[in-house]
Amino acid sequence: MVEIVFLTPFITGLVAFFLPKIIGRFLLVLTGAAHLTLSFMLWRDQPQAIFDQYFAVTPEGMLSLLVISLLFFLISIYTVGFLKESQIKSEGLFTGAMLVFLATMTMVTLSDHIMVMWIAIEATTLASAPLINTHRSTASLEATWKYVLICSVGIAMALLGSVLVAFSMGQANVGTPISFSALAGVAKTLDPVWLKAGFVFILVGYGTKMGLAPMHTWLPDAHSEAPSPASALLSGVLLNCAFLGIFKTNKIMVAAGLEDFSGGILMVFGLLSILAAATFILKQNEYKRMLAYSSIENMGIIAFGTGVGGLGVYGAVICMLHHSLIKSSLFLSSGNILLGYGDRLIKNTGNLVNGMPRTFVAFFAGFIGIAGFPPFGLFIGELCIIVAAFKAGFHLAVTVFILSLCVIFAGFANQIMKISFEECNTVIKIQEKASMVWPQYLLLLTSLVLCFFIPDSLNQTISDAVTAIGGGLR
Amino acid sequence: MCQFFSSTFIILLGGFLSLVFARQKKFSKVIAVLFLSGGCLLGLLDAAAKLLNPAGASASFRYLDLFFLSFHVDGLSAFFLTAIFAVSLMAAIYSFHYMENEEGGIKTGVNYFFFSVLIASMALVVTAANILSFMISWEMMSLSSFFLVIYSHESAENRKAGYLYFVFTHVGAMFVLAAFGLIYGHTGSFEFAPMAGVPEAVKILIFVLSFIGFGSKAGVFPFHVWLPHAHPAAPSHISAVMSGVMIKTGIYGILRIYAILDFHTPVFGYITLIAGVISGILGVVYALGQHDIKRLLAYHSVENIGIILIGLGIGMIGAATGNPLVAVLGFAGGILHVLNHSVFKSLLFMGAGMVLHQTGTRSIDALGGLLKGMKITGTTFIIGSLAICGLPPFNGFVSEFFIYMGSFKAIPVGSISFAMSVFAIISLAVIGGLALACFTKVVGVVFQGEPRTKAAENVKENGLAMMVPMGCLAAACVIIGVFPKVFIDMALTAVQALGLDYGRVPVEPFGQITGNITFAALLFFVVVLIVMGIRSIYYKNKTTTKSGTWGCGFTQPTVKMQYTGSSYAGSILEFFSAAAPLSEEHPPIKGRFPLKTHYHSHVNDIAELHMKNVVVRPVFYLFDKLRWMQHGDIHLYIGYILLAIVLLLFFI
Amino acid sequence: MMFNPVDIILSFVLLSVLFSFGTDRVLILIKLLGFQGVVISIIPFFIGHDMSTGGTVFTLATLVIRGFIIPLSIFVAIRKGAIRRVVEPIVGYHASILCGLAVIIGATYISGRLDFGSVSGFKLLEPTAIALLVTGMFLLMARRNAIAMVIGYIMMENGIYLVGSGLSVGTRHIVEFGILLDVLAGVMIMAVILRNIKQTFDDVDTALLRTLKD
Amino acid sequence: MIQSILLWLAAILAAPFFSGLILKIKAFFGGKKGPPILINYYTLIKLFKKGSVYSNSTTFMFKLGPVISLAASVTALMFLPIAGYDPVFSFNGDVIFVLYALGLGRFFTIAAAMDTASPFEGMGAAREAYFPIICEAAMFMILIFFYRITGELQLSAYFAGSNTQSMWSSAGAPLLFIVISFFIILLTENSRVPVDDPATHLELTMIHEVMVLDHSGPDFALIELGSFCKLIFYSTIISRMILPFESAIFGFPIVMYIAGLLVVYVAVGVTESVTARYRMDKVPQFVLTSFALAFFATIITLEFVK
Repeated sequence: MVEIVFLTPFITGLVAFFLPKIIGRFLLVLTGAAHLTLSFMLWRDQPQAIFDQYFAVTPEGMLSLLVISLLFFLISIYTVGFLKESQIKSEGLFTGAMLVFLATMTMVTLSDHIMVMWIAIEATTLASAPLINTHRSTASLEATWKYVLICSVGIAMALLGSVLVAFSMGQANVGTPISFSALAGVAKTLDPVWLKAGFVFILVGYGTKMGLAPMHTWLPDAHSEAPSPASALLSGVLLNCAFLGIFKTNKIMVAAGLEDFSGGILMVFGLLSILAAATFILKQNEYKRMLAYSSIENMGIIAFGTGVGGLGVYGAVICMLHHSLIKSSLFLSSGNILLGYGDRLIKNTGNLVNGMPRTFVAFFAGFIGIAGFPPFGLFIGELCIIVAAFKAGFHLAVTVFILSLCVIFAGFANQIMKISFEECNTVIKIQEKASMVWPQYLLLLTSLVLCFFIPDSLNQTISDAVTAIGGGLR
Repeated sequence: MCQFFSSTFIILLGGFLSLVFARQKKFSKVIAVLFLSGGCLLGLLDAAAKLLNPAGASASFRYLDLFFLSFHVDGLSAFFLTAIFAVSLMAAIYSFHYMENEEGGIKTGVNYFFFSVLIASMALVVTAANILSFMISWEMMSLSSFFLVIYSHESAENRKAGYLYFVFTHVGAMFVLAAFGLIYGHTGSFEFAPMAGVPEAVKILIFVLSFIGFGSKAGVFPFHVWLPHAHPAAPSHISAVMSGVMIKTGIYGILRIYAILDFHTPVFGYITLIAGVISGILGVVYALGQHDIKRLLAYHSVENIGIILIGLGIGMIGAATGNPLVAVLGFAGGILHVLNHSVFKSLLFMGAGMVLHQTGTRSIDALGGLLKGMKITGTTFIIGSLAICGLPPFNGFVSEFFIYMGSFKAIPVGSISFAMSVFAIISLAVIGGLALACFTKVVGVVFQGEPRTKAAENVKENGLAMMVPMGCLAAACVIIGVFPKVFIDMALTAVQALGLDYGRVPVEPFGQITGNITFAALLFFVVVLIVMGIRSIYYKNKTTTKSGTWGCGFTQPTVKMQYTGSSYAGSILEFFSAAAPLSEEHPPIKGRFPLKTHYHSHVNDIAELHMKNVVVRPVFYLFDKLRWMQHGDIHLYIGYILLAIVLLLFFI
Repeated sequence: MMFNPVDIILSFVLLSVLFSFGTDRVLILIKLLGFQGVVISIIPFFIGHDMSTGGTVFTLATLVIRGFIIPLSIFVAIRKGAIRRVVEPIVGYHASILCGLAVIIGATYISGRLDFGSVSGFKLLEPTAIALLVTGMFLLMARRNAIAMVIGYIMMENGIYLVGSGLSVGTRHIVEFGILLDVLAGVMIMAVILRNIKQTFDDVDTALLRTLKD
Repeated sequence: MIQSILLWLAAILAAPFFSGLILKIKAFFGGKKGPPILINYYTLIKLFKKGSVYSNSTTFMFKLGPVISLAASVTALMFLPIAGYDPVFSFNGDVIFVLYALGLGRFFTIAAAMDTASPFEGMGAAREAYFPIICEAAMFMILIFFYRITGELQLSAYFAGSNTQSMWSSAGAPLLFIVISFFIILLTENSRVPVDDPATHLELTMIHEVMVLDHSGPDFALIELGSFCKLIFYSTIISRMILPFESAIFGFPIVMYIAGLLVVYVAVGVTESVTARYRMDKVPQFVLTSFALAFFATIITLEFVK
């Protein structure tokens, strides 16, 4: 019964292509709700998949699935308001693509077979391409072009990597299916050289999709050109999906006793991404691009934490969770700002606090969260990662990590202060409807609650996911 | 512990309710003030009780199934709690009338909300007993105070202040986190437990890191840059709390780390003492050059933090060289000065707030003659000034006296500590003299003489809720100054919490010292009374007439002729021009009968100057060099992917 | 064995690789693409997989898609918006040919180093696969013409497919078919984008697509 | 105890006389007859008889100024051993208290001056606030020196009984520097030439005199008395330092003490007669020399006292 979770949105998506606006919007929210309930049921009683050699319910996948469906539901509510305000030519395409996108991402989280995982991730690229090109402007076209081409090339590398990993099974155990779980089982017998090679290709491939520097180049363009709900989905959950691929592969590496190799590489890419983010956040002049770079930063943090291991992995998972919640809320708020001021440039915005007070609350709170302040959960994640890095003795790495975080914060805060408080005499073009601020509030509230209280069942899932690659408090 | 938590809960609840009822402005304000002051009072009683008969208390909560949030109250925490709750109580009462002519109920509600969060988080910071609870409350404190700093964000100046503060506090927190990370790395536990098997080099590194981190909160010299911007920006009751107690949490952090490290090396002492001396002298020098009364007070916080650090440094040296008396004198003096400074500094900020509230200006040279209109404000402000100058019989003198005693006792210890204590004593003397100059300037120019502008003319003071706290604090200055015994005992209780393994500190010598102080103070009062008596005898049935000031033969004196604050401080600043470059700007006088000209002077803070050149510019340069990476050419983007793979394949 | 058909056709593929380096015509590139597609998809017939009916069907489907549908879709895209059919090179043609030779030699060398040889009995299989991969990469990085880049991407895919089938990774046909469908869809979407680009800029020179940067 | 109190009173009462002596000396150098030796008493009595005129700008601070400054200096005298006899009161650390009490007096004098809104008095106040900063540094340097030698922190430990003699025996050479630097401090703190010229007639150049321009009648008398006491406080210390001799003969210490005082006051008078006032911006260097001397002395004591 697992497959139904991604089949539902797939079918509704195909239908939505041909539906008139109003029904399409309705269908969007409806599917979001249905998907949410379905994934909760899936989480409650973890059933066998029908095609169980391809699909399985894994803790880390479950975690991202929950995030995906919660985010999608709230975003779909926002989207209704958003579509009313903004005039999009082919709305049917937009809604349909959103739903298919959801379907593909769900498939990623549920797929256990290494090749199926690849198929799903490539599918997410294809499904999200139309979303980025919604505005039909030259810029959005260019963004789409870069997104599709770079990601496809990158993911092709991941395919090669998967092939190599499969090859590393050698003649020894031909019988075993090439599913992550099975591979992790026989990891010790795998040929380390081919495994390493496969990991490298997979890391670079899915890293491209995840936005690790230096393969991140498509990300700021795509995220800033896409309409805000789409950007929220892209950086909120799509990146997690890509990370999931790396995470599962890393699981195999750990099982094969190669965690030093994989961890080192992950940390290097993490640091590179954080540095890249710092470089471009410092003097950024478009707020959506800034948010995109901040996503790169957080992906870097997550990769770093995963590489550090131990408590760091816990931190990474926590970061992944909260980054999705907070960053998507930030993108939604930025959508309001874009509609309100009609301009992407920071210097043409300002005085948000009086202009759009309710958006301001969401936006600034989101910034606080993304900057790693309590009471938002990212704080705990970063703390765990830093502390774990010190414990593992990566002093130089963690120094770079901390310093670049400081630089990023300085740049980020500067821009946010400008947007929020600088004098500005633009007349706000929209009035803030409840449907366009409450989703953000709910997202932030979730993050706030999860910072102080995580229900035991969820906690169980998290710790399962973490211990799978040797994480946890040790 | 229960009482403590309930008090913090009441405070938070008050803030929350005032936000909920923000629409009914009056109501929300009443609720907020009631809850805040009530909670503070409760907490104050609890903390004081814990101090007077020492009893540790601790609580611990499971957190995310993986960690604990644990809190513990020992002597040190209790002492800081006393200061925090006392000042916050006063500030809360004060705010009732201070916030009255604020437009917009929402803003008031927001202000009270963050105010309550600030108080609560400060209280939690000083009771936190493991890394997680400490960092969470620490960051909450920074965050709430940031929002209070940008409370009036309409002026670009305040926005700059808020930004500076935000960045500094976050970077500082990162340093603290790094120190904690090192601790966790070596102990493997989140709890604040004495660290046995940690190598000493690491301990020194931890101390330095945390000293930078906490120093940036406390306003130690090179890291104080945010302070003179942020404190004037906030509303006065907030400035009182921030300058009075919030920056002290930095001191608390340093002490706590010192206690955790449990490693007595003179190096800590030298670091602390030198940092203290530098911040002390430069702080007061910069203060002397300010034209904005709240900025001036803010710089005096830097100075007093310096004095506190001098005391602690002496104490650390004593502890390291095995001189219990020196150690305890130094620590007790420093810790007591924490309380004293929080008392008189909040008093002074409240006075400045009253002046701002009634005249609408913070510029010293625009004021004058306020003492006639504002009897209570003026008198309490003068008492505060005397106290901050460390003059007897006020509280500032007591702590400085202890620090002096400690430093003198440290003279025979050894050659380096001799140099250190000479350093400490002379700088204390110089600081005292400069502070006296600075506050005679403030009192003389703001409260005495004749009003210099329209704003200062026939000003009255009103708002009972604003005057009562000032009265209480002024009374506290005198009481601590004359009867310091009980407060010294409190400080000693705090010192014992540092775990200097001296067991129970011998109280007798300190009892003697406090006795002497009390005696001297009373003696002085007696003499003053006698002299007054004589004077009144001689003035009995004499004619005293009023007339204009003697203009030394000049017949049309105007208020413009009065000595301004700038000229008052000018010659002293000249003496320190190396450390405080003075930039002046005045057009040359032209023609035989020059009509109008102006003069503007500004004292440059060398730390601020160098922060720009040494830190900000290089960072920008470095990252600008990297910006070509995102050039927009897809071919090279794909090249990056290939490059990454090829490079990685080498490592297989 | 003396007469080894696989190695012979693979040598043709290598030749086509060399061609694709040298040519300045999009059309020729497309034809080469089709040829390579056909060749690599018939390889499985020769490698001793179990040629069940399902396998046969699948292989034929692959042949159709790789050999005809994909090239045609691009061809159609060109037709639709009569695109100038010259690949604007960043690296000149002669240099490109030299690169091609270097690539082939390098590929042979590398595949000699990593001994896939044990898996499949064909000497040229792995060199060709690697050569295709690198050629794809080369076209992606060294041709300003968007179509040439897409073709490069497809060549890369072909290479990977060849590696996969060469290493005889025991995946189910259904999975491989899924992969194939993904590639197809990707190419379709790229074709659509190409058309959009053509319509907006009425050119497919990627030099026009460099506005988004920091 | 009783005799200490008597001595204390005596010192206060004798203070005006000695100050008068200075005037005499200056007159002598000027080849004039000069005012009567008891001139200060006459002035005080006259002032006490008069009423006062207060400026409209002034507040209670103006009236408080004289009181506190006088109270400060007489309190200071209470802790000072006069003629080597025990002081009235004494406790460990009283030196610090005394110095800070004098500081308190200064605060109120300045405040009283600022109260009048007169530009000249403000000018004087600024200088009064400036120079003593360096003086205090020098004072504490001297204190460190004394502490090095005696290991005590009270005036009685330095100047009572045979303590001063033992200081000479343990660290004679450095003590010479100390005496000189202390004399400089005396000149500065009591605003004598070459720092300040009490006899000048141009308010612009005054320090102490200009600050009390507006005081009149008994208030002014209190101020005068206060400054006399302050002067005798410092001179007592120096006189004890230069003539620390002890003997069983009755009254010998008193004689020694008076002799010392005479020397100091004559020295002051002579300095005032033979030197001119420094330019205001030269004064800090002058005061710094005293600090330098004290510092130097302390450093060499490191060698003397091990």
